[in-house]
Amino acid sequence: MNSLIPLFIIIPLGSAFVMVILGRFIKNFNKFITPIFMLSLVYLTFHFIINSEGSLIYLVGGHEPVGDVPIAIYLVMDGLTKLILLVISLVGFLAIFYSLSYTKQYTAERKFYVLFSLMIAGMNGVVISGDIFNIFVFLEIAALSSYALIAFGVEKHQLEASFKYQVLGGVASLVILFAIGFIYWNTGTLNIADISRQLNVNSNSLASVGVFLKFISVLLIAGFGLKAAIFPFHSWLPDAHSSAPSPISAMLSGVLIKAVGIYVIIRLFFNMFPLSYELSMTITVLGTISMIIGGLLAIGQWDIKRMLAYSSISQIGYIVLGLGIGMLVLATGGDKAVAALSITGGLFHLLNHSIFKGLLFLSAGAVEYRTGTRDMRKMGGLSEVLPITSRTSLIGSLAISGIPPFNGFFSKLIIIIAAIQAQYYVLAFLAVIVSVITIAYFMKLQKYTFYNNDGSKWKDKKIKEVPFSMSFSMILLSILCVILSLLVIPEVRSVFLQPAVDVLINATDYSTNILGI
Amino acid sequence: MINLQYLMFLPIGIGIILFIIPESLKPIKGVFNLLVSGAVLYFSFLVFKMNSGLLNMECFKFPSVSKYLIFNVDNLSKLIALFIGIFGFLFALYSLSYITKEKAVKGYYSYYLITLGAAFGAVFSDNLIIFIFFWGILGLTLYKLIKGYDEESSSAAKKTLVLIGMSDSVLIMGIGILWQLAGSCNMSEINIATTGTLGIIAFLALLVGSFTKAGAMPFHSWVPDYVKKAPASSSAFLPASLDKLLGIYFLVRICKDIFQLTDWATLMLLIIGAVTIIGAVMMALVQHNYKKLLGYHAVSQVGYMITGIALGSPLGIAAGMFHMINNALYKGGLFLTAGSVEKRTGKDNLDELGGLSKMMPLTFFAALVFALSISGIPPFNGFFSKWMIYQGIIDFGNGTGLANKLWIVWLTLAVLGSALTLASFIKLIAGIYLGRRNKGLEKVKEVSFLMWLPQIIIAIVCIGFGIFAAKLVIPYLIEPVTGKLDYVGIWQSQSVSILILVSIVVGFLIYLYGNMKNHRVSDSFIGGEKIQEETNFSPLDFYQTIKNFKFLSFFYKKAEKKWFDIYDVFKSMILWFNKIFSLAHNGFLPRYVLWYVAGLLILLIILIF
Amino acid sequence: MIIYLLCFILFLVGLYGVISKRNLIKIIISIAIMEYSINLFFILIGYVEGGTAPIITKGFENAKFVDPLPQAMILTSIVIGLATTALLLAVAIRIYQKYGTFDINKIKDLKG
Amino acid sequence: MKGMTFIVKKITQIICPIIFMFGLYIIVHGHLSPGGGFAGGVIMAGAFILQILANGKILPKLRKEEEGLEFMESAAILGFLILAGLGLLISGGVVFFANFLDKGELGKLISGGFIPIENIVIGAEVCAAIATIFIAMVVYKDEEKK
Repeated sequence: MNSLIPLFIIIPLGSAFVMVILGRFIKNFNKFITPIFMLSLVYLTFHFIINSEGSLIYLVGGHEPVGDVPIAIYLVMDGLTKLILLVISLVGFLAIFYSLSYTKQYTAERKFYVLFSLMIAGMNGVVISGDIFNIFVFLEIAALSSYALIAFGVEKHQLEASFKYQVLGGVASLVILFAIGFIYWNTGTLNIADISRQLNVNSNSLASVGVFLKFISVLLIAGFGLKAAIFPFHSWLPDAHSSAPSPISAMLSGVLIKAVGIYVIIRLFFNMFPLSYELSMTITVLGTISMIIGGLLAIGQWDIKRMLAYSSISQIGYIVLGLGIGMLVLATGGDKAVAALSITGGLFHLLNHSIFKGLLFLSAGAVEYRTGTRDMRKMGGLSEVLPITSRTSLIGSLAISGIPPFNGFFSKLIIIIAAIQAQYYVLAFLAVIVSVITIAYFMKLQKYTFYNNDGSKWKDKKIKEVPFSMSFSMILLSILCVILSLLVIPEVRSVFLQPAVDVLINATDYSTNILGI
Repeated sequence: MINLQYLMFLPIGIGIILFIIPESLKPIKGVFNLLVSGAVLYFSFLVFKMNSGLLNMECFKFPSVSKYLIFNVDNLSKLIALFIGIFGFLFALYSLSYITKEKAVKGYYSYYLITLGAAFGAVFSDNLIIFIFFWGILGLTLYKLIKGYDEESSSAAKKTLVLIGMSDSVLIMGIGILWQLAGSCNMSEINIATTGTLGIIAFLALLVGSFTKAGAMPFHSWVPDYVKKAPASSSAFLPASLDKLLGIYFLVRICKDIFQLTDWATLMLLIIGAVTIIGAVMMALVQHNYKKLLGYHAVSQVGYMITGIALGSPLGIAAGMFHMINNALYKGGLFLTAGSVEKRTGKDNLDELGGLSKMMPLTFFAALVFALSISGIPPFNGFFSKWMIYQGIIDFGNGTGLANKLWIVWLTLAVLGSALTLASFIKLIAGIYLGRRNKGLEKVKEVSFLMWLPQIIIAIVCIGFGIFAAKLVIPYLIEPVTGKLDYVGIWQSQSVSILILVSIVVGFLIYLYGNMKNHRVSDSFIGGEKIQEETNFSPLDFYQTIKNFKFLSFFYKKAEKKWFDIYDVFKSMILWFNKIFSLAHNGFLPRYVLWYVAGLLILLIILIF
Repeated sequence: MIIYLLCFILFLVGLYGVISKRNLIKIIISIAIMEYSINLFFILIGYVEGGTAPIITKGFENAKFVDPLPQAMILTSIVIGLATTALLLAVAIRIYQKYGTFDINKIKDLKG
Repeated sequence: MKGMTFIVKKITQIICPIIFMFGLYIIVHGHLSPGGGFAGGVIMAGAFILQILANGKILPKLRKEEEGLEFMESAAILGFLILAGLGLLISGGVVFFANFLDKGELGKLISGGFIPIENIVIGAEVCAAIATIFIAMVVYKDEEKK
């Protein structure tokens, strides 16, 4: 038991409510405290990544298992958790640092930071919890605060987007709850490890009957698929992510859909359910379709943030494709090395995507902050007046398009090669096509936003570069875009990515590790 | 070994450091650039002298990376590297005084040096993963070496990166399949036949990569657009010389080392080569923008190289490679002269130019040499390499396959292409340098020393390569790569050159003799009227008729509608899909919920029943 | 079994409401109905035939209790539902301020 | 908005303390009988809401009330976290949410360790939260009229 584990929930949750109380009396208290606690989370994450190995377990309340039955709420810290926590805290820190200047336009600035902290608490909770019902509860905390954050500017479109997201998200949450009810009904436990054991060991109980399993799985795919914006559950994302305040868009697209969507899906389908070919195929196919549809929809957009939002759908599809191929290979008993390669690609792309999509949304926010519009047709020539923003945005675009030496290139490379090695040639081909489409629409973004004319329109308006806190975050993220490509080196990868991959590859070891049986 | 590392990482490192120096200190950056490219040239000479072999580089503390860092120093890569070094230096010299304009590209010198280093990396790397890494960086720098200051230039930049990125993605897939098939991704260890679906796909994917870089049809369409708007030094540096060197280098690797060509592959390559020669040159004939004209020629010449390499015989490959080197020389030179003209006149349309030969004699001389070289006039280098290609095709006709039996077709098309090239270069030379001077060109001066020097050097090299081709150039440069060559025909380039020289001297003497008699000089008699501006025909008008020729006009019209541009074809297809999907997202919440429920039900139905 | 089915039908009623109703408030109510059906379902799965409330008092230490865990979960889910509904209503009121209508047909500015 | 009729006001006056007391009772007996923090808190909030409905709203006062409630809510949650954290401290920095108090005798009011205290905190939090939500909506509605 490592007593630092619950800090991931305590720190953001506690700070959120401290901020409500003290922020009222001390000016700029919230702005001061939020980056600090995010930084402490970054530190904690690195502490765990570097100093710990294997799965750490924390029993809340200290209730030891009675016989075989785990009764405490389990907090689990294994490789996969660490990776997602890294994503959350890193992007979260930079997004909040960016917000310091960005939120000056809002009257209720204080509450922004409170909601943000709650969202972080929710995501950390989802990732760290080893208990399916707690995942649901934390997911709702994260989702509720994100609903509120999307509507934070109380503008027309923000409200509309928030409402749509809430209705769809509400339905999805209920579907998830329904599935949890079924799981509890049939296995009598909520602990993921214990459920996994029940499904694998007691193979002749009702719980492991194929139809039942598939039913639950479909419900869970539909529920968490909506949070992850997988086709056909993606329809809320372009509205919500494009309307939200930009740092929040960065958090939603960069982190939230992964922490509460992708992470839970892979955690449940690798570690909880016995791997099955049909389900893996379903997930892979859904990922592929959303990859294509997202790309095709993004290319026609003129709203800069809406294009980025559709691109998120497409890139999520990429991630799911990588992970899904790994799942397929494992399910069909193929070569574990190929599965590892594929999962590495998927997780690597997940990490990369959070960085560059965060960067792109922040850059788009900077453009909007200075020009007051999101329509690319009204921009052009901005590279003359916003040099830093234009460069960071270019780096983000190149990284997401998979141009070396940026990180996106390597994850794309790994995914495509893994798809070929697993002999899913069609999927590899589709991934190639989508990567071409990705380049096309990001070049469109670059062209219409930053080039296309000599920018005299903006020079006349005396537009300046964005304030320090905004440019700092963007520069740091663009540096990360380059540095993260070092993760392709196996020695570096073994610290950051390999533990996460191992958790997924040795899928059935999860329950034995957690329960110790 | 250490030279090799310098070659790759010195320019890249300095290039990154140059980002820090502010843009206002451009001359200093230029000098740095020149020094580094000079050093690189020196190192490339050293590497050229090195023994061949595979080198394995150590990468700090990462043994697993060192496994991939294998560099193949063989005669082919050494040759290419030497020329990259030469061109890098010459164009750096030219850039020094060329890149001072207002519209100069930001970070030009940084990207220039990164390009140089990445090009060496791509040439030497044996491992395909490392290769694609460097290869991709070249696409990025290509994008950054053009400045998007208006609609057209930003479109060109966008199109370029999209097409290059497309080829890179396809290349990744090809490399993946190769890895799967051969179990290794070291070029030196792979040798598979182009049979079986996977082998064919891998072959085609690799070809796409090489063709897009080199600018062969149907992936050529970025070249004319790019060169039209990019600074001339960028055009000369990348699309005209380095991209050709690299693209054809990779094609040679594909055809010679990685794959064993089968009949259909040869046939396909020959068809692509022939189509590229003719198609691009036909487009070039009707251009009015001289940079775009040069761009189409840059495409057209690739056809010869592909044809040569497709033949598969040592002679063919040697011809292709020699043509590649020659092409890089004269095409790079042509872009430099174009840049000089543009810098001095500020115009890029042939209709607005003319009669510059008196004001810019050195540029004119260089341009003339390059134009004659590219048109394949003896004794210039272009002639010799084309002659070698014809030899190769004739030799190829002895074979038994379908492609071999069609040798006469390839030969005809190649010769026809050469003739058309000459036709279009007469237009260029006449349009810019000869003919009547247009208004507003009175104050044009010769360009500065730094700019004409590289042009003249390249022009002299062109002549030298032509004259001493068989004796010196081929044996020292090409034959180490391909092995000893047997020519079918005989071409004594020195004696022919002497004959030509003698005839030129004699002709000049006759001209002088004619001029010595004092003729009465007066205007031609045209019915007593004064000469009007309109009566002076522009040489360009002759070319208008081509466009209106019945059979060809069909193709030209389609080309204007961008039917042959793979980029625009796919763009309209994808936008069509986009429109359909966009209509589905109509913002109506109940519909979205319905999708959700429908998706859930469909999944249930598929999985459970 | 029939009671589970009824519970499921309640869920479908809510879903029908979300899909077919055009009024924002009605949509919110439909979501609430779905929520209650799920809550009901949870209570049902925790039920043990002849069980009593799971409160250990004197004399009932070893009685037959219904499963307390679903009840705890329900309590949580009710709280979450409360928060969701409150936020939805707040946003709905704001939407009414901006768009001047509760009709979902007219609230579709974001599309494409 | 004016309040309702005199009868309603009077009855509310009488009934509200009783409702409030009932809520408190439920909270305090949370570990012994059905109910607990959440249910009791809602009932207590009901008393507040009833007051506002009957007596009408005076906006400035309500806003102040809202701020106070917000404070109370956050303080309650912090209290909850601190209680949990105290468990962490007392158990030697190991167990979060450790029940560090004496568990007492079964069925007595003072038993169950720190569960009753947590219940009280939760009750305060829920009461404050629901009242806040209600007041917030009332304030919204009024803003709209302006």
